[in-house]
Amino acid sequence: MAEITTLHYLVVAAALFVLGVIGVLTRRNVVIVLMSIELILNAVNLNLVAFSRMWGNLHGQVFSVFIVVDAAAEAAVGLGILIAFFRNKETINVDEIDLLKW
Amino acid sequence: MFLDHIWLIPLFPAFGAAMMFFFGRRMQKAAVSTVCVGVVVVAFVFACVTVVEYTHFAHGTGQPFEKIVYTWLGSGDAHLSFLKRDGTPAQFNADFGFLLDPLSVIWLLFVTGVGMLIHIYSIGYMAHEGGYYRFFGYLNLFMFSMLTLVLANNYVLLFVGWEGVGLCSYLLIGFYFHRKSANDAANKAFIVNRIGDAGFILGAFTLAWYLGSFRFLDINAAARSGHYLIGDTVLTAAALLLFVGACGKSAQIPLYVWLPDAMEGPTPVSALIHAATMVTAGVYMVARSNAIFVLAPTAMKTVAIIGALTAIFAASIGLVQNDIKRVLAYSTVSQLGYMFLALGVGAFAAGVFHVFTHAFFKALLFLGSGSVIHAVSGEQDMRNMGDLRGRIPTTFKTMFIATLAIAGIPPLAGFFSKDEILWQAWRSADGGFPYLWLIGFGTALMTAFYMARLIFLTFYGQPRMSQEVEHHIHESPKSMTGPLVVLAVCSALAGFLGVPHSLGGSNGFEKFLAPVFERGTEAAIAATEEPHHPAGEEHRKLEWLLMVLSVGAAVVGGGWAYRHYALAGKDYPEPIAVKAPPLYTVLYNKWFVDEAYDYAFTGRRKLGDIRLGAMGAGEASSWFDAKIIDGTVNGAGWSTRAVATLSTWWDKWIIDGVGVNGPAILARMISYPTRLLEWGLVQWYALVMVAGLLGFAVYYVWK
Amino acid sequence: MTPEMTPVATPFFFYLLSGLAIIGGVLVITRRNAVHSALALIVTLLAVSGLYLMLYAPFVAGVQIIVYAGGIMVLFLFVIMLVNIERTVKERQFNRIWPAGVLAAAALLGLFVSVYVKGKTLLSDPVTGKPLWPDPTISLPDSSNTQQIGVMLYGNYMFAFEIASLLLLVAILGAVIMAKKRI
Amino acid sequence: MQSHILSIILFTPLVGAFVLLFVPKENKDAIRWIANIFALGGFLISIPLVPMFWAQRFDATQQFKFMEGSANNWIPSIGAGYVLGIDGISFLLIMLTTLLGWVSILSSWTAIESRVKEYYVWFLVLQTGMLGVFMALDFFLFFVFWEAMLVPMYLLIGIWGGPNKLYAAIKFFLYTLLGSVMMLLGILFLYFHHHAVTGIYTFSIPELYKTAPQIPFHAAIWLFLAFFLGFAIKVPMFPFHTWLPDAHVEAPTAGSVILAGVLLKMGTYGFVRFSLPFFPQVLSSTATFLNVTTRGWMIGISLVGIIYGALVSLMQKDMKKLVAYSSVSHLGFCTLGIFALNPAGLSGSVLQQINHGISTGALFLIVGILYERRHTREIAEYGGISNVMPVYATITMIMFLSSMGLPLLNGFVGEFTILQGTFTESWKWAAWAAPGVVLAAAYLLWLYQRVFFGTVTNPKNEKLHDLTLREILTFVPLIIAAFWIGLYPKPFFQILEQPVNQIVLTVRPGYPIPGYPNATPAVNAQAAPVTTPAQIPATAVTAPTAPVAKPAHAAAAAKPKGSF
Amino acid sequence: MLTSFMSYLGSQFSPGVAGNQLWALIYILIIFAGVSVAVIAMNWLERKALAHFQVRLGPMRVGPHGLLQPIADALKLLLKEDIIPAEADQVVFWVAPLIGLLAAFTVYTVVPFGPSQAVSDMNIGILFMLGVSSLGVLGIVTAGWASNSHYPLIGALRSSAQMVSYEVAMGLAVVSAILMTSLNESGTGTLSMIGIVQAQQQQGIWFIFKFFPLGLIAFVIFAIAMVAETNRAPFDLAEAESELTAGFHTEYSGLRWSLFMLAEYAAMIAVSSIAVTLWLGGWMHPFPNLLSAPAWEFIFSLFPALTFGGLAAIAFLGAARMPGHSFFKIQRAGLAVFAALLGVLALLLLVVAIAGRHADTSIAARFREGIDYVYWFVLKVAVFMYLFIWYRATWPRYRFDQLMKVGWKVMLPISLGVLIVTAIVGVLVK
Repeated sequence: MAEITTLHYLVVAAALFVLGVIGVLTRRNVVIVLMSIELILNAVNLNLVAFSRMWGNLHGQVFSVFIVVDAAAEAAVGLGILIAFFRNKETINVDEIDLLKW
Repeated sequence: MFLDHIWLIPLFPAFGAAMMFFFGRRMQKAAVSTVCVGVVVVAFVFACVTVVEYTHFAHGTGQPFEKIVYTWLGSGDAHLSFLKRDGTPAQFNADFGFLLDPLSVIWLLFVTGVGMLIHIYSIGYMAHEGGYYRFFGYLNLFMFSMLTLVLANNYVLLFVGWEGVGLCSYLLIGFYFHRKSANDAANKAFIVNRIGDAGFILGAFTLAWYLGSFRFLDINAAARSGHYLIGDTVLTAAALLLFVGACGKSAQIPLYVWLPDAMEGPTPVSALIHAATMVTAGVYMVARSNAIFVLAPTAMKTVAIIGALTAIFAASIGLVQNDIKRVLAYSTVSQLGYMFLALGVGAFAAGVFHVFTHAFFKALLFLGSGSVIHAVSGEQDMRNMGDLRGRIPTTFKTMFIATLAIAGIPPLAGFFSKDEILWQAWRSADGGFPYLWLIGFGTALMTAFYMARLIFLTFYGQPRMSQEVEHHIHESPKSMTGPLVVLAVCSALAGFLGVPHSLGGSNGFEKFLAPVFERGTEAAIAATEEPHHPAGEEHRKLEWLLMVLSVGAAVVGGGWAYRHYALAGKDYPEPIAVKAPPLYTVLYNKWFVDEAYDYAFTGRRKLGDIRLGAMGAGEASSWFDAKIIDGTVNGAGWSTRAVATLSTWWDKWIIDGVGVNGPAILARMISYPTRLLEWGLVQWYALVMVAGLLGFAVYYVWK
Repeated sequence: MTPEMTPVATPFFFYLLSGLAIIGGVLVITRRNAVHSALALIVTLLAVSGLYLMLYAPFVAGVQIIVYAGGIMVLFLFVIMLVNIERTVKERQFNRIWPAGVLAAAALLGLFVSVYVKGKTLLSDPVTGKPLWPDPTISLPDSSNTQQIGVMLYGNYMFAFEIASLLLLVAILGAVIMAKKRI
Repeated sequence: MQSHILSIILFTPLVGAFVLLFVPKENKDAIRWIANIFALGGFLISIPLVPMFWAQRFDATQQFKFMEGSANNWIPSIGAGYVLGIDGISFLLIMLTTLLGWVSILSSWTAIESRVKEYYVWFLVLQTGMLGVFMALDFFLFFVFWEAMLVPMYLLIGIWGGPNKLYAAIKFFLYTLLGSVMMLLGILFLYFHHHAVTGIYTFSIPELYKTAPQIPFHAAIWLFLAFFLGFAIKVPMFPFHTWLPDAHVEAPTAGSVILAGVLLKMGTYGFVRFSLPFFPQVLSSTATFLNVTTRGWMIGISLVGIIYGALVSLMQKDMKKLVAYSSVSHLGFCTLGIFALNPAGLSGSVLQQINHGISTGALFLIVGILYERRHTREIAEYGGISNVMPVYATITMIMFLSSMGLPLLNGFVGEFTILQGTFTESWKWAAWAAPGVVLAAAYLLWLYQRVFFGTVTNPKNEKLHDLTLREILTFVPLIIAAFWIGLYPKPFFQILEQPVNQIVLTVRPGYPIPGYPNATPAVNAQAAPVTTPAQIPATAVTAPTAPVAKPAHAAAAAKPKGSF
Repeated sequence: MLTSFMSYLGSQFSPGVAGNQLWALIYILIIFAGVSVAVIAMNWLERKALAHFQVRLGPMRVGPHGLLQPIADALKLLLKEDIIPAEADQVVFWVAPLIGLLAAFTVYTVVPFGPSQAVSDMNIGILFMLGVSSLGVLGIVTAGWASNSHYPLIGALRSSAQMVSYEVAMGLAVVSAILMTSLNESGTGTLSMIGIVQAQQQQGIWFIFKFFPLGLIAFVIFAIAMVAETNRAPFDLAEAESELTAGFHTEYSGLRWSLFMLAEYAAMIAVSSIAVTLWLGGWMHPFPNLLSAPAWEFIFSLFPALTFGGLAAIAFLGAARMPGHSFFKIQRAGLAVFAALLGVLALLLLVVAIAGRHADTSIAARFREGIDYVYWFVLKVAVFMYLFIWYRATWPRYRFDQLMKVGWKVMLPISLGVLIVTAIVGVLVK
């Protein structure tokens, strides 16, 4: 097998990213949408770490740590909202969540 | 050995007071008496031994003995200093130090001695009163303060005793604290004393500022060094300020008003504090500062005039009072006036001698009156007494001796001291009109009259008390009559300590005190004559003449009183009231001085609608504070709020209304069609976002 | 480290892990049942963590496992169980605009591919034309990776770090308040 | 060598507050115990400072002892540092603070029933703030503590106060804030001036000491006024005092104690620590406003404060208000002593601050005890209390006497020293202050008479119980301190000697103090000694100790107008 | 392969670090086998110990003193019908126990039985351990959910909530121990498990006694959190029979159930290993700084032999005291054989200890060292295991809200406080 270069990682990341985007844009289930967002974030993380490896410094890794923090916060708040919403509306479908529509 | 531990003398009574403070409530009356009287007896014995030792120490030179216990005020080295008037630094220092010289020896002896007798008397007198331990605790505290006062070696420590006796006087006058009049009297005593104290402390400051020390020995040395002229302005001011203090403590015009009211306290207190010891503190202090006073003739003259005026003024009031203790109180004020008269004319020794004799007979009179009051079940009004001489014989006999003494009948104590003062007053006029002597002479006349009136109204005439009271009359217990007898003996014999030269005596008293009153070089040169030179033959004749005159006055006064009161029945007439009713009213109301003070200084009485004096000023200040100063503060607050309200309105309608909401309304109208794009699916928005991102990226990658 | 160590980061592992990751990703967005999606996501995450290890980023890998797999995914599973309703499984899984979504994603993929094709030179040494990495001259000492990241976090990125902690705090409070029945 | 004792003392109360945060608020007794333990601990921890300081009390080589931290170590970019250090003046005030902090926390055991936890937390925070003010040697730090102290006090008054508490609290807060803002402006001016002179930005007080006196008079006078406003409101001096009665009347007992005992001292402390050494040029200038010099104005309003405060308190119907106004009077003495600008006046002033803390603190406790039993402070409601509460009456009497300046109790020592110092500057000032002493006796004794003497007229007063052991315990340290200072003030004078002389020499170079090297003879006009009427002969008589020919004549001849 | 096999012998490094996959595999096998045996032994020990706590005898029939009982149990479980509920989510139900088991066993890759007696020495060792052990939650959650039944679901929620909660306090306690590793000249701390033990070795003190009582407090917190983390008594409310009918594994039976049990016991050993590593000096013998003379080394190296000798003696005593009835004949023989085996083992260990008594690089010395390391480590872990049983026999069970309250309101603040104070003290000490 050929040597693994940065591009390989980038491609994997791109694939994960696109999968995430598809999930976000098409799924009705909010939980899965949120999971897709996690996918997107992971893709970005992968990119960052790969570049960090490429340039031989750690900035990318530090950033990826921040992104993990961000992901945790996002998941917590998002799921919190979801639970609050579910308690009121008995649904977790995205297209039924449109209370703030103008 | 005892001399070195002189500081223990005040500490004995202080120990008693502390015992009462901590344990008094739980102690039996007998224990209280044992402790409190015991410590005073110990103090007296200690004092006697100390004095004996002192005489050995001084060898008749009057050399002062000083014992410094510790540095009280000041940092104990030379670094905390103040600037003297001449710009040189002086150490800020006041020690807990004790000074023993002939002057303090005299005070030490009679304070402890008379104090001891009065303590013993109190055991009987207070036996049935509540607050027994409190009373004795206060008495002990008083003894402590008084001893500190007379033994202090500097003005500041003297001030400690000075304020201390004031405090104890306050506490003891207010002993019956549930009686409003007692409390008022106590407050009055303390506050009036405080005025004097303020003067005193300023005087002390002046001395320190001028001479660089608070210590008597330093000050005396400086004053006698000859650096300062007679009539030195600063020293005159200092002397006058000190005299203000003396006025307060020794009840001179204009600060005498507290003393008559002080009779609200228990009778032993009146005897101890308001006759024998505390009120003589002023005399002591002036005598102690004699080196300053001789350099300030103006101050001396003031002292003499105030003394003379007080003497006759108080005597005039005493003529018509009906309360037995009040008569004695005014008598005390009057006698104190005598003493200041003596001091003012430069006869310090004579003044001190009068203090000494007065201590015995006035204490005796008060204690006797206490015994009388005790006998007639607490009645104090002489109009309700009479014919007691057979029923309480010991009291009668002792009081009679005291009356003779105070009236100046030879050879009792009062005769010698009073005539010495009158003689010195005559001499001070130095050929001019002897108005001081004249006033003194008039006072002597009045003294004899009111004292005789007291005796006759009390012990002679017909019984005027109610049946029930009459039934209860009894002689006082031994613990009360014992001190009376001792004091009577002293009153009779004390005068022989200072028999003047003119009567063939040696005037040992004056000789003993001479080192204290020795004059400095400057003053000695300036003095027109040496007061202690043996009198010439002419003088002697004059002196005899004056003696005869004053004895005559005493006899006349007494006789006059005999005529009017000896047979007084119920509703007897007051001679003055009969002959000059307006004068009687004025005298009876004590020249309306209290009322005038209430109007002018305290403000307790309103003049119409206006309140003057301290309370008036207080009310005015309160009004000023609440309305003007606080009003300004609140006004600032209100105006801020008003401006704020205005700004709020402006903000709400103009800024927000026109400036902000206007464009918003406009935007809302414009935006209506655009809104249709947003149809509520989150993912649609995300899709738009992705599309935008794509467009953006495409533009950048392939631009 | 000893010189005799042999590289673990072989292409085989790379393809294995990336394959797992992508398969997991696909499963995430296609499963009807959210729990299955979550399990698939866990697989993806673990695989990505493995990729991090291959990239000599052990700390990030550890964090990935602890935070993502151990924390966030448990949270997801919790929520899924809390909002577990039979209805959603049987309902339509995709929204009305799903073709547009897929299209957009495809466009995105196209964009990426074209960018990679276009920018491949950027990843290579301009002189030799060899890829910049793996380059023996640039290597990370992985023994103290954690410490270095710590130093950077508390050094250069101190402010960001503090902000992140604040963000977490806000998120905690927000989540608690949001999820509490009665505040 | 850096010893951390100051930091330890400073933060002990804060640690207590922090610990209290973790105690459930229902657990009131535990909270009280913990707060008391930490307050007592704060006091006990400060006790080792006494021997440590005592050993160095004469050490003139360093102005501030126990220095901690260094300049600019906190926020280097603006030159702020965490610097602590004390001299004799702050040492005494710190000891007072820790003592009163303990006493007042002990006294609130039964007085506070609602929001116990918050109360104690705020109280302990307040304690740290106060200690910080006395310790800080950096203006930034000082200001932080100065302001940090306002908030807890505001809350103490505003939450646990009396019926009109909100008004009082807001008034207190805004009024003091006004002063502190002015002071902040002054601080910033000094800060930028220091930069202009040396090129260094620093808030360090010892550094600013060096540059501030170089500020030209026309600017310095405004700075002086800015600082003056800040401190005068805090003291409070005469026209700025109206927040004090309100705050005192509404504050809870312990709050009043701390307010009177410590907070007011911040103003006087500020004068001593800042106004005097920073602006000698203002105090020594002969420039006048309305024909009175700056120093004359200071003295004047102090005197007005003394008399005025005494007069107003004479007429109060509310006990607490009476005591509050008496504080105005007493603090008038303190400022009088400060602006006498000589060793006796200054050390007397500091001593009087301590005394005031002890005796007025005790007076507020006394009022608080009656208030707790009867929930009224109207004097007319009482009468004959000594029949039912003899121990209480005795203690009250002692504290009243201490407050009115009876010798052998603390008040006398302070007042005497102040008056002595003032007198040597000008007899008139002392003469004007003297009526204050008389009036003090008048209002206190009158109050005592109305409350304690007589028979019990109000039936509600018949069942009052006497002091409990805890209440007696709150008074014991104060009484001991009162007698100590009254009987043996020498240690206090020794502690104060060095800083006071140093300040006097800073303000009046050339002031002759034995044992202290005089500053260089006055060359420039600014450094000339303060000329008061009383001092003119000082220059006229050059060699007073060597009388050549009747120097008394010379002294008399040199009599200036305005003197005798 | 053989060279690879041989080349590792005498190496100072763990196989993972040395890059020797073969030895790594060998180690993995040894550890897997060892842990499994330990779990089985634990099973027997728990039943016996609990029985004796309750003054019963416990299993007595299968083998001498029931020694063979666990084997019988295992056989029973293997042969039991594997029931999968009809309504269950088949795949997830199947996968769940595997997740748990995987998580529990993966941890052992970094457990340092000795400086080189570990599968690998990751530089993020402790992080890895915490991370992987936290994956165990997933198994529980999925198991509970997949059962599609109420009790398992609630039990799973409770268990996992409990584990997640206590993980926080646990992590913070761990961090305070990690902080202590950085107290050397260069100030470099480490996350490596081996590094942590070596740090204790360098500082000459077990971290439990470091900054007394800070280390002790952190350790106690960890020890409590550890029990909660493994859902053991007194925190076993989510899976106790009397609470939620066995919680998440209610619907499991047979082999799958036994996998859960295996995972649970393995996790217990794993967390105990963490505790031992972080606070109790890992492989170090007691009083490392005081008793470090060669003579002491030798004495300590005799301990393994003595232990096994003691066990052999006990077993022998048991055999001797067995009733003389012919019914016990086989059992007596079995026990005697067992005792003999233990005795032989003890003898072997003694030989090794004496042969390797000189601290040179000979294989015998290294072998002796290795045995010492593993012995001490395992001994400490065994103490913890016994403590687990002891807790279970002694303490009453918590209620769920109490449990959460303790976790969040007591343990978390204390561990945070300990962390802060440790940091401050550490900085001050430096």
